[in-house]
Amino acid sequence: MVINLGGRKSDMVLLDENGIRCDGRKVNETRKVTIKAGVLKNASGSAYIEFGGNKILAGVFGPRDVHPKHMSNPDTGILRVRYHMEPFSVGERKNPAPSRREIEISKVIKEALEPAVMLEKFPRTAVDVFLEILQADGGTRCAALDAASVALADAGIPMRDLVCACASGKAGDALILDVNNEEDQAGQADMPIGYMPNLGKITLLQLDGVLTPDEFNKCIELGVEGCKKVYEIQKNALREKYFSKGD
Amino acid sequence: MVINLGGRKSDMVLLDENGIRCDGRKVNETRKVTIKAGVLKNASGSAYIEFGGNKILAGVFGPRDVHPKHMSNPDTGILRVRYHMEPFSVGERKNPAPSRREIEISKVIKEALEPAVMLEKFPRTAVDVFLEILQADGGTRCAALDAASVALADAGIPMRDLVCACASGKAGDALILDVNNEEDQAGQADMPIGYMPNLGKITLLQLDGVLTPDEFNKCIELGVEGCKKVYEIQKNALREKYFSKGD
Amino acid sequence: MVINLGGRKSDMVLLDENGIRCDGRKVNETRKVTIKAGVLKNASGSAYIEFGGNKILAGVFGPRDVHPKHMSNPDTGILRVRYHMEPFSVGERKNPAPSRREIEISKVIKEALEPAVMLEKFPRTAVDVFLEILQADGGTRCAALDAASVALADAGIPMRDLVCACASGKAGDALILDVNNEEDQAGQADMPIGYMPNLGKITLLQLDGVLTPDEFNKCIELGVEGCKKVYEIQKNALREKYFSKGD
Amino acid sequence: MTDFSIIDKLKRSKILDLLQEGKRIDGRALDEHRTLDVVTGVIPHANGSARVRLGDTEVVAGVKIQPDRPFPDTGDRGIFICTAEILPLAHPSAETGPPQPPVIELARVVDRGIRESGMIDLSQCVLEENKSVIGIFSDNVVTDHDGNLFDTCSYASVAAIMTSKMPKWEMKDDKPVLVEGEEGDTPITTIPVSVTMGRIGEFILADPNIDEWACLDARITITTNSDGNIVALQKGGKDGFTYEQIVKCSEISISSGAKIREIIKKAVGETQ
Amino acid sequence: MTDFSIIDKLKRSKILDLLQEGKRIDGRALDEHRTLDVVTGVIPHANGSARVRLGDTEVVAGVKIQPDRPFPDTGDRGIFICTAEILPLAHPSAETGPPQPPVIELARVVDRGIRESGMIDLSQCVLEENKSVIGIFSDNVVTDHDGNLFDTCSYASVAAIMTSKMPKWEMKDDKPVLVEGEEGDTPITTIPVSVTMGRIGEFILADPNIDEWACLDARITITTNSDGNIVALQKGGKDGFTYEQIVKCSEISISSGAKIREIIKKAVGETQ
Amino acid sequence: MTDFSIIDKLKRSKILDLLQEGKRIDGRALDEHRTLDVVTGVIPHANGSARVRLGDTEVVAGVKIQPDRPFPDTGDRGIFICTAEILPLAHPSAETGPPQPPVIELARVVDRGIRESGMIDLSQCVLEENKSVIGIFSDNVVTDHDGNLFDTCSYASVAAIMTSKMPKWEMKDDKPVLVEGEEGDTPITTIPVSVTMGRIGEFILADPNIDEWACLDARITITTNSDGNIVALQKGGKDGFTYEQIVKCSEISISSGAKIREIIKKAVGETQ
Repeated sequence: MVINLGGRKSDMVLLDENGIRCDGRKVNETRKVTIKAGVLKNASGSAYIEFGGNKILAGVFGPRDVHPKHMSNPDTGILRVRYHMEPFSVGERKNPAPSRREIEISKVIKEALEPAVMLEKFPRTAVDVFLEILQADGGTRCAALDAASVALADAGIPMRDLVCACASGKAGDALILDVNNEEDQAGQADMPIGYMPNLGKITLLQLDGVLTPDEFNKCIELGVEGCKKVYEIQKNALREKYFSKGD
Repeated sequence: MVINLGGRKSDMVLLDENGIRCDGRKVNETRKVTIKAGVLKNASGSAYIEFGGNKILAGVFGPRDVHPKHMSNPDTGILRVRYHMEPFSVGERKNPAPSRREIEISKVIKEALEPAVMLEKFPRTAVDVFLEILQADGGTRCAALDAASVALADAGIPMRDLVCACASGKAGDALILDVNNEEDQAGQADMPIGYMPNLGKITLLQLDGVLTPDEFNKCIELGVEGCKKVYEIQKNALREKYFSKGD
Repeated sequence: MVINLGGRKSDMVLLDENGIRCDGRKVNETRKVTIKAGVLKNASGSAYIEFGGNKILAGVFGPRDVHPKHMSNPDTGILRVRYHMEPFSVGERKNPAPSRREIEISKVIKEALEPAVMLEKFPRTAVDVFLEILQADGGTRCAALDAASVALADAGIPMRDLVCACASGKAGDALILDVNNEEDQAGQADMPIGYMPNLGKITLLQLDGVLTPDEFNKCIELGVEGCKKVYEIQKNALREKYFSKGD
Repeated sequence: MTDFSIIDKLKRSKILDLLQEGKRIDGRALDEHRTLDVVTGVIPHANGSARVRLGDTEVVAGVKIQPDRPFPDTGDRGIFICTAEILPLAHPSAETGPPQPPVIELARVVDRGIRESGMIDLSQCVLEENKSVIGIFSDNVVTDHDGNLFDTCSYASVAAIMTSKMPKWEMKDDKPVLVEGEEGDTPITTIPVSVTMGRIGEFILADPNIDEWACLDARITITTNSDGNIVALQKGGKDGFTYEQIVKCSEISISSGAKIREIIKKAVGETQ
Repeated sequence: MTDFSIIDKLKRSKILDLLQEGKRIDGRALDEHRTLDVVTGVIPHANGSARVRLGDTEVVAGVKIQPDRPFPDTGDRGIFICTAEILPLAHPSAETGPPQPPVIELARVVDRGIRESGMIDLSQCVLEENKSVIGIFSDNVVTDHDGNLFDTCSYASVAAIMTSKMPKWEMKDDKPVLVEGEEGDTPITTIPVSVTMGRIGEFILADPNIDEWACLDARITITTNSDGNIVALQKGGKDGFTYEQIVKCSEISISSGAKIREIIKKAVGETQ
Repeated sequence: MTDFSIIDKLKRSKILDLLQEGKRIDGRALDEHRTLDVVTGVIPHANGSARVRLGDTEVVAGVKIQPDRPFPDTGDRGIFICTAEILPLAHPSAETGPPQPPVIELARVVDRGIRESGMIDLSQCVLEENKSVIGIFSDNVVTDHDGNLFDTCSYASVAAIMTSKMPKWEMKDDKPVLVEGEEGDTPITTIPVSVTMGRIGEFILADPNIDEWACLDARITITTNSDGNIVALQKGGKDGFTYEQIVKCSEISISSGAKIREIIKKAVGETQ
């Protein structure tokens, strides 16, 4: 069956005859991920992630007072998230004004983190998460969400679980894990996933592209596997900061 | 005498040798007007008007609290009016940002409605009138004002009178009633009038174009006649909503 | 020694063989300066300055209440300064939106005036200084600062001293006083100076261009001399307003 | 886990009680949309238009088709842009002023559902490659807000696009010039249908109305094309879904989407 | 019927008492403007300029003339744009920041009065049809605000335009190039004069000052051209006018307009 | 004369006490900068980049080089623009939203220091005169704020520019087309170094940290070039300087500037 490719172009060879992707990875392989916790002096918590070519800094402040006061909630704390790209983070210099894309991603990441953060312990206050994309290379929202979780934990904010994130998708007619920039641009589908392993909950999920129902189910399963791999790296980053000194 | 045509061009034939206008009307004839009251579920009051090719929705909320509070008036209620064109309402797609023209028309319509609304009965509150131009075809401000009056009455806001509105003007050297889009663009004068028949007061009046003093007086008289015709249609719309069910 | 000219072009003859500048002045001569105090009815204090081709109006309001209140300071008054160019003040019509340049100059002038104004006498209030550039001809920030001082004094605001201002700079390899528009565009250096003669304090100082350390020191000395000449004209303007009627 | 106002908490407890008896507050089945009413051609001056009521939520969509410059990296395709605005008369809580994040998300989700389905063949919308292309703007305005704006806007835009007529332009002196009196159909390849569902506790509700919407734990919008494949998805809300819940939602989106696609096709056919 | 602050109510009662004796607070006749002082050429770097005082209201207008692209639908005419701004030093109540509706109305009414009169023959302001035209920008800034900004801005712009000199440009390589040293008169066809009147109770007052302005029931601005015809009108304020009152206002606008036109002509001639 | 908050007053008195004993709170000499750490090439996708830490203040600068249209009056030179932004994660007091005056001043002072030095030979950045030039954008983002952003941003941009590689473009059909695989050095003529000093009472402190910064009477930033000449200066703060104090500052800026220039050169050389 020929699948309608939807609104996408696909004239680039994204998968060779041996099932190897344009950056040399296998279909179920993620790019290299390194995370470092506690990289900033002034933020209450922080983390730096390199996820393939993505380079992202996360900083957390709070719980702190909310101004103006009527924005606060007497029953619970609120979470505020800003996802922001530096002008030099993408191919052509990005206009510094916040784009509608950045505003939407900020909202989506906020909603992915909310189930994990015990905001009810901090009524009337706000926890602010600032995500700075220093270099973008496909999959920034997942990588930013990964860094945000670690920075929240580094800030000592009580959490039910870390949220780990990784995209799956489809390119060259194969389901693939961790979609890179070329695969996002020229591939068939991109599905970013955010996941809380202990609670088994998917808290971020988006899809652009065309998938059959069967592919859809498999794609989620593949993405969740990727999330779990990132989860180990997140935990190591926190272990490294808090226990390595005691070695 | 040749009259200075002012800033306007007039190379289109707007009136034929039989005194018939470009859309088939006689000089003192209005376009077809239909008004329906109470068309929206959520608004306190609403009306939909078709005035020739104009299609306009009016919605009213209030009296309701004013935020921020210092904008309220302890002696009287305040009226707020927003005239707004949809992107698809005009020939070339309209930029969604509010134009200076829309801001001025909002003010002019607000001041046309204020003498009719008994705002002094609702100190510290606001009555909001939202006018949405779904399709524009010359004379939107008059048609919007007509719909606003009916929506205010439908919301049960106490009023001294309905404000009815219709433009008069000049095209093809003749004074004409209810200026359409072509006549506004290529004609000699356009004079929107808003009128309260019971009190005999003109509450909206603007003029663009060139008129002799004598034409000026006749043009107002002609416009007021048009307003009175619209007034009957407004009253019918309210009757239809509030008494037709009891038939 | 050939000096690196920095980011500037200098192909215009700004100084002839007799040491005469492009507008006929000698190197240590200022343009004609006239100041009139008390030129506006509504402002608490005002001044109009013509400094060469610069035409600038200064108006002062206050001390007055600050809105919103949290912007006020319980320990002292605050000074607010707006430097603003009219659309017709420069060669090509200026876009009316405030430019980053205007915002920076407003801040620099504010900080130049603060040491002179006894703000501690008016806690919780604001003194507003509005500087309107009607015509710009090189050196507007100095001329605006000169007018601001006179307008503040005209408003009866207690001051430690007047701030007087004049630029010095370098053009045609000579150090020059009071840099005009051509010299600013095509010269080698421009150094605006604001000075309080009684206290011997330099409160505004900027430099664009290239100067050797020795030239730098001489340039400041030259500029301070210019400031002192302007100071006399400022005092005369105030004398004229407050004592001429008693003649 | 999620937090709501007192009123919303009471609403939620009432709605949950009913759900445990297998009922919704307005009597619908859990996977049932409200009555869908589609009228096309309501803005004759636009190139295509529709007024859609889904229960008491109403949206007017207008399509404008006009020459435009292509995006720098896609000079071989036309432009498609879909917007959404909640008019202040749609609800007492609606605000004027710059669009807030929820409205930006609404517009972008509706846009992506249509764009990613490849509904319009944009390769047929080129006047001169890299220079001049046809731009198709579908603007949605919400006139009455009773919940689930995602689907209502999506259906309105899809109906407006399906009934739109595309004018003809010719390039003359490097500029597009309108060929009067000639127009063709907009090149449609598939009909995308979005289905929005909410989760309250363990229950998945299709097309939540405004009262249900106020107390959702999480929501999901899944768009399918005429082939029954999934072309776009957006999860929202303060909590998550299990894998099983998402698979269930995808199944509802395919079955309900097919029914709604037939309603839209019928409505569009009737007025064409 | 209209509402005012306590201070304005006291002012209004005082003003009304005087009016009933046939007097205004500053001693003028009801249809009399304040003293009008027009000085042109005050901004030598601009192409035309004027400073106008009407009583204690003062406005500076500067005209800039420069090549521009024509509006898409009027490629055979130059561009004329007139703006107005109340500088914050003009009055303690004046505000910085984006223009509020009253200032937008002010600018648009002043602009339309001049534009609709056809004062400038814009068909003579074309460098190359549909490509390059001459733009004429008249920017008004209010420096002292004592009421009736409509007329003061209008007179300032009219005087600045009448004394403006138009540079010459030639098209070279598709671009307008300035011809140094050559300039001509701006093509003027008529002199529009606006007359603003306010109603307090039954009384019509020409050129209300700021105290009268604060307690008007309604106001009207009528612009006439050199032929004594009416070219633009704007009603404002919280109440209306009867037909008879408007006819009376139109008569005042013609008679007072003629007198003011002579003052402007004289002032302009003296400095030319 | 200047006013501070209670906390800042206590800080100031503590700092002044130490200064009278010849000491700074962090043990530095009065004319000594904090430790400067420069790493280049941190953003491989940019044309040049650097991460600079000055004490605990950290800035990342990225340089983008791309074709642009020249400014109308300088068609024979490329474009250089330098910006600065304090990211909200840099300090609890940092704000999102439009830049406030202090950040605008920061960006403009850093920009002018580099621009006025003529660091980049912009006459070598022209593709076709008056039509197409090379634009060089150096964007600084502050990631940790511990005082003296002026110098930290300046060093970051200078290091990023020094290590930037310039792609090649050829004009084809009036448009610049990238020549793949070819790039050259950005044409550098001199290395500008800014030195920021603050005054507290009679004491002049180089590179004030955030605690010192909060209680300065006045500050001054002086930029020198490789020849040891002064190319830009900005005084800031609520009070002034005497002539003697300024001369002293200029001497520090030359001597400290020379040392810092060597550190930057070494850091840049190591990674090149």
